[in-house]
Amino acid sequence: MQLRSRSFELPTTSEAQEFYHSRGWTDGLPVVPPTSEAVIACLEWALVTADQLIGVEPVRECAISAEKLAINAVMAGCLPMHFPVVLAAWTAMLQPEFLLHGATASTGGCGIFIVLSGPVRKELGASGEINVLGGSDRATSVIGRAIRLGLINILNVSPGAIDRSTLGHPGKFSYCLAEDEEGTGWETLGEAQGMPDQASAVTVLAAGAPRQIMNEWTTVPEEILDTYAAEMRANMLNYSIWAGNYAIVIPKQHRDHLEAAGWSKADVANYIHDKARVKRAAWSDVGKSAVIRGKGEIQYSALSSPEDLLVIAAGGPAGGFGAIIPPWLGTKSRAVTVPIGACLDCEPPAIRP
Amino acid sequence: MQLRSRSFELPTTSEAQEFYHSRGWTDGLPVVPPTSEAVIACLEWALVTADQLIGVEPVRECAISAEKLAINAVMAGCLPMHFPVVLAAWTAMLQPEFLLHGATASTGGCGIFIVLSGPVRKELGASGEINVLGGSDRATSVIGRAIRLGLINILNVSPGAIDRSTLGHPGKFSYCLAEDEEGTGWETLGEAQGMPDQASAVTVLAAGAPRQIMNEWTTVPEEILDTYAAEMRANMLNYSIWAGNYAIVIPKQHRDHLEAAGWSKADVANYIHDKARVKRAAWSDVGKSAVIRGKGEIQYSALSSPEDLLVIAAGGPAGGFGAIIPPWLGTKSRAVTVPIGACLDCEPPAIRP
Amino acid sequence: MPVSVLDPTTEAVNLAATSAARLGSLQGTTIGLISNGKEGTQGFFTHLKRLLHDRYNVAEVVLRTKHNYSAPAEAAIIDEIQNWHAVVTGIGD
Amino acid sequence: MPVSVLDPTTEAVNLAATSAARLGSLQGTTIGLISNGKEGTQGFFTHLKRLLHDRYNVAEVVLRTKHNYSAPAEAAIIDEIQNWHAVVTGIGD
Repeated sequence: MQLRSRSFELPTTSEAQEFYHSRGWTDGLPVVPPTSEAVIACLEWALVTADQLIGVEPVRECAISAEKLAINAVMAGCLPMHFPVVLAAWTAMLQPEFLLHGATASTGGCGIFIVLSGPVRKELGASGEINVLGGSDRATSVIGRAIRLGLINILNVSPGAIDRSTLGHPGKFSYCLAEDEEGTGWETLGEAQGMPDQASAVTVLAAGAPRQIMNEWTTVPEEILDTYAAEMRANMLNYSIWAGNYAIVIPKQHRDHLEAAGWSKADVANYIHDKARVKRAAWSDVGKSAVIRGKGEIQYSALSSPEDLLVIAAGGPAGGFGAIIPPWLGTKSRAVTVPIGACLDCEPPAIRP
Repeated sequence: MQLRSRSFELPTTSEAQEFYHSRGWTDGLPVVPPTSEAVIACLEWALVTADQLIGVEPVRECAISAEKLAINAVMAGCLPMHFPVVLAAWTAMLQPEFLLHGATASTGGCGIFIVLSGPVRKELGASGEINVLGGSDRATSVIGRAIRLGLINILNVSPGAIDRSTLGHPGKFSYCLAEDEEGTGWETLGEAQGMPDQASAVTVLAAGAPRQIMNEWTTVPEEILDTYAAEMRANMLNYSIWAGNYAIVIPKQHRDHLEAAGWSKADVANYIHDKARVKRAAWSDVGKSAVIRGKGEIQYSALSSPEDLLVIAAGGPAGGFGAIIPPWLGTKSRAVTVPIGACLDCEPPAIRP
Repeated sequence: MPVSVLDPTTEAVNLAATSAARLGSLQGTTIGLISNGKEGTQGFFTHLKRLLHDRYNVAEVVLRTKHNYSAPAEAAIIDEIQNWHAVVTGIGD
Repeated sequence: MPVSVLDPTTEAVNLAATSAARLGSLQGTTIGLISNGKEGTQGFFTHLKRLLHDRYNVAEVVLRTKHNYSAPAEAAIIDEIQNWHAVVTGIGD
């Protein structure tokens, strides 16, 4: 396979390491030097050619090739088996409704939250359990980081360049999780988002940092979910009132109570949709009286519809915790789900003799 | 300098990379292979011997040497100049009031939030501005990660081993920032925590993920701070009601209004101390009626005293955002600040001819 | 051992574009203003519109507002640009 | 090129400690229960205390509660252990 990228000769791997840092081509952490061999291995595993166009970032009219994504994936620590997920995540991010330029340039400072659904999780050894939002396994760690390095290098989303985040949050280093599908009777997030049953899929959401909640004092579904809804209301009042795709991560201790009571993901979403509402007048409690402007009775909902809530089953077995993952900017950037490796009109390559 | 750690011979650096991953000695991301040469360079830069005892983790009675910290720092991507900060951060984390075992084992799933104050920030090229919580520069990125790798390898704080986080958060990858001291007239966090004026210092806090707030509609200090206080109340009600060391990160847009009005860090802390209070009765709004138990009139404060608030000046120049960084567990784990390189009874090494 | 490594950045140059010819004068021209839609642009563009009329004798000032301040302008606005002699855009907060 | 790299983990073994001799019987003994202080331990240890008295004829059951469930037991509790024939501790939630 022929690659088109410029190459550089460095005397040692540690000098290669410093070369990338000195050019501003990293997130500050060590990278794996991207050799042709490693990059080609990624491309071959994913059955794509180097020049395959994965998409175009529309604002800056930047065409994004499989080759550049593979170089950044190798740098992030990806093995070839991780690369199809990186490709799928970028395919999703390049859908217009994701609004990639806005999400990555904004002072709002979001990260790209990535959820893996279906068999690919097991194939990659991704864990949906303990420490699922803080680095639970190699696969989710490197996939999340591959997205960040690709943004930095391909789209110049470095702090002070395109990235103008006032604060940002640590999910920018890596913000990828797998659902704990073995620990739940619920449908997968991919299925809930319209993918075929049992297909592997990846969902991307431009998102803030997780806001953790705790309720260890009830087994009643409504009461458990009231804590999640309260946290969404807090985000609406203190951060941004606009409706959008929220994600909620429900670990096993809470989930067991919900499932035992017969609640589905859709039931959860319906309940939250009803409860995550605030009136504009409540801005007076949070320092924002200046913008009520006589319209205090207007009610706002965190979700335009129940389907806008991404309900995620993940987390360790013990602890009455959960998390809200807020959207970057209301409905202007949408969660996007795409299947992984579901190539319906292509054939596998001929096996070489 | 003589090192005591076991060494391993690997055929190539990429096989060394896989060796560390296969043993579970990483956070999933690539590491720099820790050679004796690189480790000794860190130790020499920090003027410590390999066997210097940095502290003992009391619950598991684990003695922690400079050598093991240096090995993990190299793996995280640290250069020798970063290592004194890593040593200082560990010194702080090993003070009994930090409660390291609890903080790293808990299902609560906190990260180690690290703040650099004083001249060391500039010496290391650390930035306190754009994307300050999401990876703004190499120094803060690798220092934050060195802490996590040290926990994983020295104290076995891996997910499913000692780390039992239900969810964790991405700050576990790296959660270190420098203050924007050049962009403020305020005292540094180190000074506020009792360090000598203009000394370099590091502060550690066992903390949850940042909770971002926004208020772009006022220039009145009280109104700006009301939004921060509201977010602290939300954390108290939805997550944990116990008082502890909260940190708040105030970027320049908000800070300029506060400073122009003559507010100091102490004024900010006093105001927040008054406002970040909730009554137990408010649990009825967030799914926790079951634990009010007739004591609804009891009032709780987020801060035992104004001094418990860590006020941090950092963030990009534009955007009416700010962040609350909540404590892991009330007053059971305290923020600790130590000076860096303030060696009062030692002399610099003789210059070799 | 020497290692050969690859450039992770975008090397392709964007399609060539040339700047339009500069206007000799604003007198009698039609000028478009494209707001990104943020609230702070209202006062700014209102003032700019007045200046263009009063000080530079611009014939017409057309104000258009993007629907989404983080996305490119809608096609209808882009199409309209050909009717203008010059356009002012940028970010506003 | 071969590379020689170092072990990042704790290699030192902790101080040797041996288990105490097992009790032949609980009859007439004093047993300490150390709660980590979490609410859920109250009912559990109350029930355990009753079992130890009723079923095993334990002479005395001493219940102590740690001040901080994430820290080692206070020195005063550790000192008291030598007065007991056996101690039950662990995590409770």
